[in-house]
Amino acid sequence: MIYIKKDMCKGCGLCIEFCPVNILKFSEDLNEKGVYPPEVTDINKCIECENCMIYCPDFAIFLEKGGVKNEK
Amino acid sequence: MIYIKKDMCKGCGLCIEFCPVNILKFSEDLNEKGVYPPEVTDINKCIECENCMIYCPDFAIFLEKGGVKNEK
Amino acid sequence: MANINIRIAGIGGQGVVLSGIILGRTASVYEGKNAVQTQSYGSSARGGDVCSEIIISNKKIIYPQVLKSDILIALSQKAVDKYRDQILEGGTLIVDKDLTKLEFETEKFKVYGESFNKTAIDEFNNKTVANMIMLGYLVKKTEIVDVELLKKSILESVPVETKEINIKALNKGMLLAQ
Amino acid sequence: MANINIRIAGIGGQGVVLSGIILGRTASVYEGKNAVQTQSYGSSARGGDVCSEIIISNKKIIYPQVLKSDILIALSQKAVDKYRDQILEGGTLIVDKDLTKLEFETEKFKVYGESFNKTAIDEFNNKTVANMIMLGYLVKKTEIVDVELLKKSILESVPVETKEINIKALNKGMLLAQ
Amino acid sequence: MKNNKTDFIQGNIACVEGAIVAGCKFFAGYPITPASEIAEHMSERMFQVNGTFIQTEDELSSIAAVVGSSWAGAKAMTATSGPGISLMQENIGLAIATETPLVIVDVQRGGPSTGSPSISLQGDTIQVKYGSQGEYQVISIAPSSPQEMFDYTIWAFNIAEKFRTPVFVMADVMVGHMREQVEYPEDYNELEIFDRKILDDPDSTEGRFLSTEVAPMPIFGNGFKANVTGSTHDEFGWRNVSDPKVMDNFIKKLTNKILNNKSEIIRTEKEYMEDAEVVLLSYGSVSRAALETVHTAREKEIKVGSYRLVTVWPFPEKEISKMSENVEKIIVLENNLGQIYPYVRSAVDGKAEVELLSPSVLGEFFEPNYILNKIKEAK
Amino acid sequence: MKNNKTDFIQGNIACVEGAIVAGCKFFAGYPITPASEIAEHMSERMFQVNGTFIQTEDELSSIAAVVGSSWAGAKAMTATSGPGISLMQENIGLAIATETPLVIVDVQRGGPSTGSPSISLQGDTIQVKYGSQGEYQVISIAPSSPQEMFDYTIWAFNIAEKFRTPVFVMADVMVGHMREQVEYPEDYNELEIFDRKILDDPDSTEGRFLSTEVAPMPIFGNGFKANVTGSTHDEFGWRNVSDPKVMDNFIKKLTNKILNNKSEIIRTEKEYMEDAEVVLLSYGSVSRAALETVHTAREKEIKVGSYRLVTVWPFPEKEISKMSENVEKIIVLENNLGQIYPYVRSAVDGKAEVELLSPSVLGEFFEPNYILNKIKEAK
Amino acid sequence: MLKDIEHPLQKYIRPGTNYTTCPGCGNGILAQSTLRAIKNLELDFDNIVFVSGIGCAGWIPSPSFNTDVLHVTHGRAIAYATGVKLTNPKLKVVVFSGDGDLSAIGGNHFIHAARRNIDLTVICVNNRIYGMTSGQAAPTTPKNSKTTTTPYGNMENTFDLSDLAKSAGATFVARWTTYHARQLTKSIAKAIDKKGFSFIEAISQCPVHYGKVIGMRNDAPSMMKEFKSKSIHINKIDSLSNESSDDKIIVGELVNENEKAELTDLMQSLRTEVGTDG
Amino acid sequence: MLKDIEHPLQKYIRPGTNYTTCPGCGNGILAQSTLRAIKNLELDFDNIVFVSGIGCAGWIPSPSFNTDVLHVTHGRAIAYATGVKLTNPKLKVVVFSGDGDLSAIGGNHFIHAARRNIDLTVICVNNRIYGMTSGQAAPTTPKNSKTTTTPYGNMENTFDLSDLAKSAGATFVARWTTYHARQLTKSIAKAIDKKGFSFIEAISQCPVHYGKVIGMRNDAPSMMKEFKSKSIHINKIDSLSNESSDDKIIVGELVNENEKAELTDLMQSLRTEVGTDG
Ligand SMILES: Cc1ncc(C[n+]2csc(CCOP(=O)(O)OP(=O)(O)O)c2C)c(N)n1
Ligand SMILES: Cc1ncc(C[n+]2csc(CCOP(=O)(O)OP(=O)(O)O)c2C)c(N)n1
Ligand code: SF4
Ligand code: SF4
Ligand code: SF4
Ligand code: SF4
Ligand code: SF4
Ligand code: SF4
Ligand SMILES: [Mg+2]
Ligand SMILES: [Mg+2]
Repeated sequence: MIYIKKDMCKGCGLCIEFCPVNILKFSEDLNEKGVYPPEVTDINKCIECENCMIYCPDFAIFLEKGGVKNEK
Repeated sequence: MIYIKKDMCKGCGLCIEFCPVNILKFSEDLNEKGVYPPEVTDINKCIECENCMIYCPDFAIFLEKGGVKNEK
Repeated sequence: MANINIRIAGIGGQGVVLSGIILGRTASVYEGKNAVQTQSYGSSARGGDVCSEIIISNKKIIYPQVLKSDILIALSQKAVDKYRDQILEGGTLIVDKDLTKLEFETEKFKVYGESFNKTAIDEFNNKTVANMIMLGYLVKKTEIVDVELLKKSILESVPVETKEINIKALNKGMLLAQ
Repeated sequence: MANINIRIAGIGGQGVVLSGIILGRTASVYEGKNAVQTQSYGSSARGGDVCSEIIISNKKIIYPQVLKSDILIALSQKAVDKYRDQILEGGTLIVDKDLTKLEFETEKFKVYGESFNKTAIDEFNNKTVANMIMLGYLVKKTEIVDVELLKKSILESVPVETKEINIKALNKGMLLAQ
Repeated sequence: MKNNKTDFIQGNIACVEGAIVAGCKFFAGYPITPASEIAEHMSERMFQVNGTFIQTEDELSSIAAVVGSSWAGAKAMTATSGPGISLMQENIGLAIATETPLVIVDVQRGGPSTGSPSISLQGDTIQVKYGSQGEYQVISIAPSSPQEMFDYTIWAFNIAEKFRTPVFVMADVMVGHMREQVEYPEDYNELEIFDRKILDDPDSTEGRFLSTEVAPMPIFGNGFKANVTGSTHDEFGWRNVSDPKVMDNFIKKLTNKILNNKSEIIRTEKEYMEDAEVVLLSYGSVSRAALETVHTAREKEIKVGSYRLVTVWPFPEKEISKMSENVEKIIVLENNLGQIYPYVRSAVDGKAEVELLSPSVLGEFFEPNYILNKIKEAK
Repeated sequence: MKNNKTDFIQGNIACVEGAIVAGCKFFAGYPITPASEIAEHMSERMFQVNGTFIQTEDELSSIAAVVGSSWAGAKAMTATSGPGISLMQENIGLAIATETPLVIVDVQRGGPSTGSPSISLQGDTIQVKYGSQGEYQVISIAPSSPQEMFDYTIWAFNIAEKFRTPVFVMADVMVGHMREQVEYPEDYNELEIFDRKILDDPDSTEGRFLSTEVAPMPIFGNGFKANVTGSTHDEFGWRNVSDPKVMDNFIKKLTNKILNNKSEIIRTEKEYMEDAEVVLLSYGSVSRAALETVHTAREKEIKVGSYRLVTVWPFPEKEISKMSENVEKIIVLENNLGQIYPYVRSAVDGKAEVELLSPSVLGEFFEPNYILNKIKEAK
Repeated sequence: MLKDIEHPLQKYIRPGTNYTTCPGCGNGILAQSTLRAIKNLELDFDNIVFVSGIGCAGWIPSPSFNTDVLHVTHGRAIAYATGVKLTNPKLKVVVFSGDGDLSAIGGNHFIHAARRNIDLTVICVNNRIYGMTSGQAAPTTPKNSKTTTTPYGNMENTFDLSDLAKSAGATFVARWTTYHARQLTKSIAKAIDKKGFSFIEAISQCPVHYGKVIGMRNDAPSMMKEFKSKSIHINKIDSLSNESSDDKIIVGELVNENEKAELTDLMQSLRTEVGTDG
Repeated sequence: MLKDIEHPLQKYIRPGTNYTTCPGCGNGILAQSTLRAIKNLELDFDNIVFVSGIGCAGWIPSPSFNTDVLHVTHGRAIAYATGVKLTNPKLKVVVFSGDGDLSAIGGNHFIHAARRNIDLTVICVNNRIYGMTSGQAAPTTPKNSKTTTTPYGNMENTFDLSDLAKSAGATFVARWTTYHARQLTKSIAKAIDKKGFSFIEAISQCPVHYGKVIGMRNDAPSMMKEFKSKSIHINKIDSLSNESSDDKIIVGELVNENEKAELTDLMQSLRTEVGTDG
């Protein structure tokens, strides 16, 4: 499960850059901060490597192993 | 020539210690500072090594090469 | 107007201060008026609140700070909430409509909303030109400074490699104001 | 005397300050009087002028500094020159006779001269006990403190390994005063 | 006879012994004339009393370590002279801003700059009040004897703990190096020793800073999750550096914590003031010369009184104002060129004549006759 | 139309340009809000004018390097904010003791401690006068606009050179960051630029220090064999740290060099003072609020005048005393809790009522109405 | 936001914290790495005190870490931390410092703490620039870089902070970049666990200011990719000699010494020995 | 005293100088070594500026050297010297510093000047103690020594100053003792001559205070004999690794690097390049 706290995201793109399976991309809706937070394209490809979580400077994206979910 | 400015001497004994031919010893008269400055015992033995001058912290003893003299 | 008080408020990184400087420079150096620009902010470059205040006047300006403003440009919700009560009767409020919600109605002053930040990202792929879009919009709506002199002033204030994009953004803002 | 003012003056390294402390401690801690000791000096341990002042009194001492002294112990020429005019009528001047020249005569106060420094070097091979020789001489001549209590006080003030030599030096000083 | 309760010691040594009686468990310092004896004696004593001594790399670190120690729960102190105070200024500001109880002993020497390390001057009187940036208050005490170095160091710790703030003990060469008998307390248990109020419950909603009643201190290692910063902050330590209102509250609470408690902090000593026409106003070592002069003057039936500031800061403005109503002239005696003089004159506000008297030679101890002549001039 | 002689720049930038016009060839500094723009602009400008810029490891080194530079013959300067001033205190003392001409710009921010870097406070007013140990005098100037940052930086260098002493330019966030048009001089050759008097002959028997007439400076590398020390010294630089008479001479000469020349140094600005009953006394950025208020009040026919201290130190005691004779009330406006207020009150000595007015929220710029209400209360 | 779904490190975050770092700043990555190390060590968070100075790096623990934090003056964090540690040696004391904070204004405290071998963990966020004050050169800024105070290019040489720590006496030294977040977590855990002066040099990105210097303004991903490509592990090179070359970032655990006595231990022995009324 | 018979270095001495050092203090030997170096180099004394801080070592040039001397605050001599040198690069600038002055309170300026490779010659009189303030421990005091602030023995480790200078970037480093007065003279001459940051560590005797610590109170001859017996030349050992061992004093020229650009040179080039109205 990937959780994304959209309004905490600052849109730096690090999670997107370092996802080894390229399943993160910027979403289409501006958040409170005026940036586009990421969204998961195909959660089934997630290998739960934790990169997105580890490299997110804003504690905005994280995972619980074993499933999928988007969360505002 | 060894020159000794007796009243500048503080009686540390470094010149005496480091004279390789042991021709310096404390004299018998207190100087202004209340210490016994060195005197030359046998100037003829002086090898003009300059140790006494170089090691004197108080610029109180020095030599001009080529002779002997005691100086207050 | 003999004396125009402008307040531009938002958060760090939106170019609030630079906008104020450019306006002040245009009015003073290029239009020969008197101008003073002051600012207040939290910690720089780190998303805190920023407010830039400009007074433009034909007379010598003694008191340098804006108390009530003729124009408020608010680029965050906080900015709206904090400063809208200090808009003068008959004044103007301009907001970035994607970053603010205007939950009030008023006849006291005019209200305009536009997408400065979103337009900058979507059309210029560069957040940092939002302030130029805003400036374009502002001068078109209020005519507080001459557009051509404003452009001169912008060209003087931004790095060489960004001149073009800034002027384009300014033009875009003017377009949006039509 | 209800109030004794003592001034010990010389140069750094002569143990001037310690002598003063020992006198003060003897008078206050051991004899139950009031005592205050102050000092003035140039840079420490570096041959500058030093002066130690002691007031011993049966009353509470308010003013802590010696203005005119009952006793002056002068261990350098400068000390003689600087302080001899501040000796009280009927007072005492004690000098190290090898380190000073007394080019004056007076009936105002008593004058004693002795070889403290030279004795220390020649007989104890240790310059630093000159002050103990001086103290022995001083108490013998002036009886300002009790000799036995003075010895106690010395034993308390000096490092263990030097106790013996210090007491010997004190005795030597007393001998010289006879 | 030797009495265990009496000793003949230097002011600096008495200061250390006082600190230990007060419960001091941490000393960080850097040697400097004329304060070095404090560090030296501390280096021996601290470990004996289960405390800590460290000689730091410089004075900036000394005061920093003292602040850190205080937050870790110890009564902590440093000692230095003017040059060290100068170097400590920035971190003194932090101690004030974070409301850290600690004691700083300043054994003043002559200057500006390196000056004359072994000559007394009351040159740091205002420095300790205003030397760090911004607006704040401090407490300073000026002892005049080894006995007072002992007693007032205890007291300094007490008020530091009570008001959670740095307290200065302002000695000088004269007092620091003077040796005189010191009477130790008969019964240590009867001494009033004050310990800081510590937050008792981590979940308490009570403020931890900025109370004029003095907030309880969330010392480290107790689960208080203390949020301590020298930036402008609120009652819980949350930093807010952009809102002037938060800064206003920050500064005013910090200063009012001292100013509202002036009556508890301020001490003055009056002698022969009842009918005094001329007043000698002094502090620190100089007070002994003032007092001696008053005694001499009274013998000559001159109506002179001594008004001594035992605490110099916070400034006893009201007390001096009141006192000035009944006197003709106040002579401010300072071994400097008049540092508290304008503050006295401001307090008096024209109600009496106020004159400054510095020693004829700065750094020399005032001679009673010199003061007496000034008094006679006045009469 | 663009006029080459007018620019719309920040106070901080104007300060740099003023320094360069004054002949500044050396800048050492360390970044700090709200003064960093000075260092940044200097880093670009200095090498263009054959000068030197260095960013030092800290503020202690900045001021030290500036002193060294001045002795090597350059007009030199540093700029910082309160925390940096705190760190510089010890070396500022040395600059004073060695009579080193230099300029220190303090762009004041809110505090104590780290405080609020972007909020104005006149919190360092006394700090720059008394922050270093011992007894001394300084000169400080408080500009209120970018134009004055330009003009007064030039002037600061002039008096620094003239009196061989550090001069402070006391800006704050308001003035340092404010942008306004600055008119550059029409003709630079007509500007008065003062250079220090340099010893002309190595063998001269003239003193090199401690003259109230300002001794010629034996700058380095000219065979003057300068003997420069921060220890107590005599007219030739010879150190003497044991004789109080030498210290007395040292301190008094240093202070009298400034105090005897007060009339040349002090500047005040008076508006509507002729018939003023109430006076707004202010300095620095606050003066603009005072002046605005006076204008408003005069429109309402209230007899208010503005008395501005352009120089704050040395303190214009006599001027204020004299001024106070003709007025009823002086309201001291300070963006702090009253730092010069006691000095004003001391100078007035009861001849008029003196009241302090701080902003209702410290750090906020005084509102004219708020001041006006206070004036009305007074009337 | 549902209450029950929380970041796994949420419990270490002070409630009410508001992250004001710039987008893509490495500081957040380092915050996480540190908290993860503490989580892995299973340490009681209440027994750790964080001390930091002024600079963006100082804001990593303060106020956001939900334990005791002491946020002090610029450059002095180690000096304050020394007082905390000496007074209560049972506390783990961790210092966060910017490269300017640590090595410019604070350089002296750094070398002296290392010399004393006092049990502190010092984490230096080396972003090679003064971030907080907007992009001035630091002692770590590469030569020739154009910053706001080196408009013509930096003329000064660069400190190798890890080497300095070593030479001053540190007993544990590791260098990593934010790209090595996992290795950092391990080294930080080791450093905290180890008794003695431990130093972690974390090369980090300041996309706003240093990004501008190297032509990667606001581009954190590129900066981190560069960290990746430039890093070389200590075990893969022959000597430490070219450590400070601009091209390569030598990463790994550079020092790990176990012989030297630690200061608070020595003091404790002394107290036991000479204590009279403690 | 006859006027015509003078100490060969007399012309370098400020007339009126009064030597207030203690008997046997090494400082006088170092004064001579330095003046002899300058004599040998045939330098114009007026083109040399000496800067020193507070401490006995600071009194070596001030006031006694008869040229420009600047005697500043404790620990800051290098910072002042930096301002002098940058402003007039034609001057030779020599700093005299005590070990406490240089490495305790002044440690930061020391490492930064070395890093910058600014053309200064820094001579540190390492007597392993605070002499002027009467015998407190310094960062150079050997472990376990009993001084006035380490009555139970020094618990702190010792800085190897030469190593620190090297690691910070110094381009010339030499260590000798007062016993090596002749070698000192040569190294000082080299250091002054060389462009860049040069560091001379002169191990010296303080018979009054350090003499007491090692049981040789007031006994300069014994202290210097010990220097002789403990010294070992760098060329005679395999590695620098045990350099800081208490037993041996490694002497010799430890660093002599010629590659690094010097700061005032770089600045001069820049001025030529960008100067507009200079
Ligand atoms: C005494 C003092 N000088 C200067 C400053 C201004 N200042 C704040 S942070 C900083 C440097 C920040 O750089 P660094 O330590 O590398 O931290 P970063 O922001 O890059 O994480 C400076 C110079 C200050 N706060 N205090
Ligand atoms: C700011 C400051 N702190 C402390 C002192 C006191 N002080 C003078 S010299 C000195 C240390 C001397 O030791 P060192 O530098 O080794 O020189 P030495 O006397 O041994 O040659 C100290 C601590 C001072 N003058 N200034
Ligand atoms: S856990 Fe790894 S694979 Fe899954 S989304 Fe995050 S970065 Fe991609
Ligand atoms: S790394 Fe975090 S802040 Fe950056 S884009 Fe992804 S979720 Fe947003
Ligand atoms: S020159 Fe050499 S041999 Fe001659 S007296 Fe001096 S030390 Fe002895
Ligand atoms: S070395 Fe110099 S001071 Fe020492 S005894 Fe010989 S002459 Fe005297
Ligand atoms: S300025 Fe740089 S270091 Fe500071 S928060 Fe922003 S990106 Fe991070
Ligand atoms: S105290 Fe030591 S270093 Fe200082 S002069 Fe005396 S012997 Fe030399
Ligand atoms: Mg940084
Ligand atoms: Mg030393």
